[in-house]
Amino acid sequence: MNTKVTIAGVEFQNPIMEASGTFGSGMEYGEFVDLNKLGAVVTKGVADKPWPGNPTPRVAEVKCGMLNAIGLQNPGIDVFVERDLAFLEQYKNTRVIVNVCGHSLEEYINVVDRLAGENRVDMLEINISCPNVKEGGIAFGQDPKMAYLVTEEVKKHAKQPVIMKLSPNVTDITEMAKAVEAAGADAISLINTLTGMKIDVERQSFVLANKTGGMSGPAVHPIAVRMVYQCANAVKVPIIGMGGIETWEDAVEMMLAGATAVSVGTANFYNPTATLDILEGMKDYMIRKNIEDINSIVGLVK
Amino acid sequence: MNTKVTIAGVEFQNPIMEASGTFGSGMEYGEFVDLNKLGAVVTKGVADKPWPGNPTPRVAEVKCGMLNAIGLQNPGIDVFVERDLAFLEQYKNTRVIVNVCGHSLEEYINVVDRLAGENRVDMLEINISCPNVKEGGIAFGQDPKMAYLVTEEVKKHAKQPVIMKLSPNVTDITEMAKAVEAAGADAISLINTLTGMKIDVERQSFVLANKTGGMSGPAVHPIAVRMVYQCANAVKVPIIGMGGIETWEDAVEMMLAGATAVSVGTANFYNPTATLDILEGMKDYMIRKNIEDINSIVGLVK
Amino acid sequence: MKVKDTAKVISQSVLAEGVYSLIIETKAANYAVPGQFVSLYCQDHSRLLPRPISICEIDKDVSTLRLVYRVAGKGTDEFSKLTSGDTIEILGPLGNGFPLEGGKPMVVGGGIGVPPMLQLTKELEGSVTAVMGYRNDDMFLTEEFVDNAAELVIATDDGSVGTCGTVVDAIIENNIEADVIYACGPKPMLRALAQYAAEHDIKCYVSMEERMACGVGACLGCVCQSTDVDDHSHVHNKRVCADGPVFLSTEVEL
Amino acid sequence: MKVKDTAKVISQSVLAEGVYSLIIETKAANYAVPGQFVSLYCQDHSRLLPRPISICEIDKDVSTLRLVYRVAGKGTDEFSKLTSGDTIEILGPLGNGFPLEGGKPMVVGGGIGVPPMLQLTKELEGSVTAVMGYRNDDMFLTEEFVDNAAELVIATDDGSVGTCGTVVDAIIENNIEADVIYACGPKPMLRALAQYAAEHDIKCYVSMEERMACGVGACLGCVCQSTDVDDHSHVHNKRVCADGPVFLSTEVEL
Ligand SMILES: Cc1cc2nc3c(=O)[nH]c(=O)nc-3n(C[C@H](O)[C@H](O)[C@H](O)COP(=O)(O)OP(=O)(O)OC[C@H]3O[C@@H](n4cnc5c(N)ncnc54)[C@H](O)[C@@H]3O)c2cc1C
Ligand SMILES: Cc1cc2nc3c(=O)[nH]c(=O)nc-3n(C[C@H](O)[C@H](O)[C@H](O)COP(=O)(O)OP(=O)(O)OC[C@H]3O[C@@H](n4cnc5c(N)ncnc54)[C@H](O)[C@@H]3O)c2cc1C
Ligand SMILES: Cc1cc2nc3c(=O)[nH]c(=O)nc-3n(C[C@H](O)[C@H](O)[C@H](O)COP(=O)(O)O)c2cc1C
Ligand SMILES: Cc1cc2nc3c(=O)[nH]c(=O)nc-3n(C[C@H](O)[C@H](O)[C@H](O)COP(=O)(O)O)c2cc1C
Ligand code: FES
Ligand code: FES
Repeated sequence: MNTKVTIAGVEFQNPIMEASGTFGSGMEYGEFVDLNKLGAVVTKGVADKPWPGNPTPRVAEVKCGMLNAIGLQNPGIDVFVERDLAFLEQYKNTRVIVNVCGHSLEEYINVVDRLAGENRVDMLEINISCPNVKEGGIAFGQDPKMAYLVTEEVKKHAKQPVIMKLSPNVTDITEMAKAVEAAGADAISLINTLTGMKIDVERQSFVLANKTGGMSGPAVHPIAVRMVYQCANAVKVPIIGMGGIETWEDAVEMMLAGATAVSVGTANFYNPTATLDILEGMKDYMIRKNIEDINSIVGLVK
Repeated sequence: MNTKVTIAGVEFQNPIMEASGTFGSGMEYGEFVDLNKLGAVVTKGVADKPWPGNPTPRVAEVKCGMLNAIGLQNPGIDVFVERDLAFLEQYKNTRVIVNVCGHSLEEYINVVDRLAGENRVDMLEINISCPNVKEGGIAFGQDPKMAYLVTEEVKKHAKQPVIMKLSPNVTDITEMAKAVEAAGADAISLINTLTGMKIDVERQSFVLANKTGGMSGPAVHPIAVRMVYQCANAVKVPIIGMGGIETWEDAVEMMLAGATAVSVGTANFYNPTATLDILEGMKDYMIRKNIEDINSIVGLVK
Repeated sequence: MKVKDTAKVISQSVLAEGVYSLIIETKAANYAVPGQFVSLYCQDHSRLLPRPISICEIDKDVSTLRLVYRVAGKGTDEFSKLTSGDTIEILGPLGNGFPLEGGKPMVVGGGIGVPPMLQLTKELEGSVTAVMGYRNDDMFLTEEFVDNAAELVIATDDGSVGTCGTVVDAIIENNIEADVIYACGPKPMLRALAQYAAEHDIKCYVSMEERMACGVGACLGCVCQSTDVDDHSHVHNKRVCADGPVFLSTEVEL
Repeated sequence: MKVKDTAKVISQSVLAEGVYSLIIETKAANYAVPGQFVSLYCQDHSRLLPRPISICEIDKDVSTLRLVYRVAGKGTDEFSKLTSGDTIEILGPLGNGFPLEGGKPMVVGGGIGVPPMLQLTKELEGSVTAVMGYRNDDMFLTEEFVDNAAELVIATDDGSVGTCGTVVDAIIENNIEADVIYACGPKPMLRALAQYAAEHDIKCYVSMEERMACGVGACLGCVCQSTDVDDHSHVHNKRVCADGPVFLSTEVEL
C-alpha cells in the first residue's frame, strides 16, 4: 500500500498535514501526535518581525464551526528560525512547510529570503489571504493581478517550491488559481477562512473585537470541496485541500475532488489526534476498497 | 410594542418572512403556520413557462446545513397566477412577494409584465443568482454591470417595488449592492445559497446529480450576517436578511447587523413553525429589553 | 392531518443485524394509514434533515406507531440508541399511503421495504399473499406476516430460505396469482415487478424513495419522473413526499 | 501531562440556582494541580469548541475531578443534563495552576470563581483565610471552605450574608492580613484586588479567563495583554491557556 504523495518534487510519506495556524509549529501538539508520522507540519504564518495580532476576543464559536481573528500574531522570522525550525529538526520523516505572511510584498520577500538557506524548510506556503495587509490590501488574495504579482516576485527569491494559499472569498476561485499558476506557483492550497461575523444579541455588540473573523470547521467543508474540484479541473499544479476536514471521509472526499494532499485545521482543537486518526481511517479505506496507491483516488470523481 | 416595518413603502405587520423556495406558496405549510400572521409570504421562484428543474438527487445534507440543486422547478407564471396567487388572496394581513427567475432578461421581463396588473402582489424579488441562466450566464448575479442592467430593465417594467436578491458567491458583496441600488432597486435581499459540493466516498460519485448545489442552513449564517452588515453600511436601500436563521436570536442578530426584515428558509424543513416561533421569541426579547419599536434595533451594532 | 410532535419512545428492539424496531407514542398515529411515512429528526443539531421512515404498524387505541429501520448512516445510528422514555421529534404522517383495492391482493417487500407491508397486510380485505425478499436467513417480521397474511412466500439472495433469487422469482416459482400488487423495496425490484405486472395485466402499486428536505411537498427536492404531467409544476415530476410515496407502477419512471 | 480522555460521570448535583457540581473519573486527575482547568467537549456536534472549566477538587486515589460550573449557555446546559454513567470528552489538565508559596495565604473567589479556590485551600500550607463573594444567599461550597480553611469570610452583593459589597470590602472590613493572595473571579474584582495588593505590597496571583479554541497554546486565540514581552511571540500577549490561567497581578493588564 502506497500512501506517499509528491508535490513539486517534494515527497510526503502520506497526504495528511495540519493546517497553518491551528497547530503552532507542532510543539504544543507533540504530547498527542507523533509529529514524525505526519505528511507535513505546516507552521503558523510567520512575518519578518513579531506581530502582536488583534485584540481579544479573537475566537468565537458558530454552528459547526468557529470564527477567528487572531490577526497573525507571530514571533517574527528570527525567533522562528532559532526556536521553531530547530525544534522541527528532530522529525526527519516529516516535511516542513513554512507559512509566510506580510503587510507588504517587501515583507513577504524578507521572510522568503531569510528562509532560502534553511535546509529544514521543504516548501513555502504564501498566505495571500491575510486580513490586514497594507500594500494592495485584501486585494492580494482577491485580485488575480495582485496574486500574480506576489507569486512572480516570491518565485524570484524562493529557494524552496512555493505553494500559494488562496482565499475562498472570491467570485471565481479558478481565476485566482490560474493566475498564480501562470506566475509560476508550484502548488496551491485552499481554502483559507471565509469571512464571517457574529453578534451577541444580549450585549448588542460584536463577539469578536475585530468585528469580523475567518470561518473554519465542518461548516465550510462543502464549499472547500467545490473549490478544490473547480481548481483541479482548471489548473495543472497540485492542490493541497483543506476546510472543515475532521474525519477520514472528509479527507478522502477532498482527494476524490482533486487534492493531492489535505490539511486538518479546526478539528485539531476538538480532537488533538485528528490528523493521525484520519490517516488510519484512510488506510482502512484503502484496504477495504483495494486501493494500492493513494494517488489513484486523486481527482477520481469528475 | 411595534413590530411593523416598512420596505419601499410597503408595510409589513412584522419583519418575519419565509425564504423563497422553501415554503412553496404557503399551501403546504398552512397546516402548521397561520399564514395570516407572517410578515410576508415569499413565493418559490416563478418563470414565464414551466421549468422541470434538475435531475435527482436534488438535496443533500451537510453538517449544519444542506445543499440543494432543485434547478428552479416551477409551473410557470400562468398556473402560478391562477392557483397560487388566488390561494394567497385569502390572507389579507400578509404581504405577498413574488420571486422571479428567468433564463434570460426577456424571460424575467415577461414575468414582471404579467404580474404588473396583479394587485395581490406587493413586491417582486428578482433572483439574479439562478444557477443556470443563459443570457449573461451566472454573471447576472456575479457581475455588477450585469446586475445593474437587469435591475434597470426590470424597474422599467415593474409596477411593484423591486427587491434584488444577491448571491454570496462574490468577492465583494457591497459592489453588487451598490450596483443594483444605483440601477434603482427598491430593496435588496441576501444571501442566496453558497455553492457547495458533496462526494460520496463509498460510491465515489457526487451526491447531487447536478454535482454542485446551493448551501443553506445554520452553517452559512455567519457569512450572511457579515454580508448584511457590509451592505447596510454601503447602501441606503432596506435589506431583507436571510441565511441560516433558525431561532429568534439569529433573526435579531441579522437585524442588529442592518436588516429591516428577515427570511427563514431551511429551518422550515426541520421546524415547520420556525417563522412563528421566531416571531414570538423576538417579541419576548423586545419586552425583556424594553424595545418599543423593532425598527430601533435595525443596524444598531456598528 | 400532519403533526409535528415530540414522540415518546415506548420501546426499541433489534430484529436482525442492524435492523431495529422502534415503537413510539405520538398523536400522528391517530391519522396514519398504511404506506405513509414519518420524518424523524436527529437530536444532534449538526444533522438537520429528516430521516423518512415508513410506518410498519399503527395502533390507534394507544396512539403508537411501529417503525422498522436499518442503520444506514449517522441518523439511523443515533435512533438505534433510543430507549424507552426517550423522546424524538417527528413529523407525520406524510404521503398518500396505499389505496385499499378490492380483489385478491399480493404484498411484496424487499429488504427494508418489508416493514411497510405489514400494516397494509393487516388492513387489506381478502386473502393476502405476502412475498418477502431478504438477503439471507437473518430475516425479520416473518412471524408477523405468518400471523396476518393468508400465505407467506420468502425469497433470499443466497437461497438459505425459500426461493433462491428475487421476489419475482418467488412469485413465478410459486405461481402466485393476484389482482393487485403492492410493493416496496429497492428500485431494481420495483422495476422487475412493474414489468411482471404489466405482462400479466395486474395493477401494481409501488412505494418510491427519494432524498427529502421538507417532506410536505414544498421544496420540490424529492421528485420522481412521472409519465403524466404533474399537478404541482405541470412538468413530469411528482413529489414522492406529497404525491407519493405510493404510485401506480405505470405512473412513474422506474 | 495532558490527556484527551472519555471521562466517566460519577455523579452530578445542583449546588445553587444554575450551579452544578460534576464529578468525573478520568486519568487527567492523576496529573492535576489546583488552578488548572479542563476543556469539556459537547456531545452535540454543532458545538465544537471546548468549554474550559476550572478544577474544583482533585481526588487522585480514585482518579476523579470535581468541576463546579454555572449554566451560561448551550454547552453548559448540555453538561447539566449528564448523569451518573454517562461519559464526556475532556482534555486536561490544562494551564499552569497556582504556585504554592510560603507565608500566610488568602484565597479569594467571586461568583463562579469560587470553585477553583477549594482545591488550592486544601493544598496550601499555613492557615488559609478564604474570602468568598456571592450575589446573594444562594451560596455554594461554603461548607467545604468552613471545613478546609482556617477562616471563611463572605461578601454578598445584596448584603444578605456577610459583608454587603465586594470581596475587597470584606477584606477591609475584616482587616484580613496575608502575605500572598490567590484570586479567581470577574475582571473588575481581580482589578480591585490587584490594586489592593499593590497598595498593601502583597503578592497577588489572579486566574484569568479568555475565549479559547485549542486550550493548549497553539492557536493564540486566548491571549491577554502582559506587561512583559511573552516567551511565545515576543510581543505582549500571554496565552491564558498555556502561560496561565494563573498570572501575577503585575504581569497582566487587568
Ligand atoms: C418514503 C421513504 C420511506 C422510507 N422508509 C424506510 C423504512 O421504513 N426503513 C428504513 O430503514 N429506511 C427507510 N427509508 C430510508 C431511510 O430514510 C434512510 O435509510 C435514512 O434516511 C438514512 O439516514 P442516515 O442518517 O442513517 O443516513 P445518512 O446517509 O447519514 O443520511 C444523510 C442524508 O441522506 C438521506 N438519506 C440517506 N439514505 C436515504 C434513502 N435511502 N432515502 C431517502 N433519504 C436518504 C437522509 O435522510 C439524510 O438526510 C425510507 C425512505 C423514504 C424516502
Ligand atoms: C480558564 C477558565 C476557567 C473557567 N472555569 C469555570 C468554572 O470553573 N466554572 C464555570 O462555571 N465557568 C468557568 N469558566 C467559564 C466557562 O468556560 C464558560 O461559562 C463556558 O464556556 C460557557 O459555555 P456555554 O456553552 O454554556 O456558553 P456559550 O455562550 O454558548 O458558549 C459559546 C462559546 O463561548 C465560550 N465562552 C462563553 N463564555 C465564556 C467564558 N466566560 N470564558 C471562556 N469562554 C467562554 C464557550 O467556551 C464557547 O466556545 C472558565 C473559563 C476559563 C477560560
Ligand atoms: C485559529 C486559526 C489560525 C489560523 N492561522 C492561519 C495562518 O497563520 N496562516 C494561514 O495561511 N492560515 C491560517 N488559518 C487558516 C487555516 O490554515 C485553514 O486554511 C482554515 O482554517 C480552514 O481549515 P479548517 O476548516 O480545517 O480549519 C488559521 C485558521 C484558524 C482557525
Ligand atoms: C430547497 C431550496 C430552494 C430554494 N429556491 C429558491 C428560489 O426559487 N429562489 C430564490 O431566490 N432562492 C431560493 N432558495 C434560497 C433561499 O431563499 C435562501 O436565500 C437560502 O436558502 C438561505 O436561507 P436559509 O439558510 O434560511 O435557507 C432556495 C433554497 C432552498 C434550500
Ligand atoms: S421533500 Fe420537499 S417536496 Fe418532497
Ligand atoms: S486557546 Fe489556543 S492558545 Fe490558548
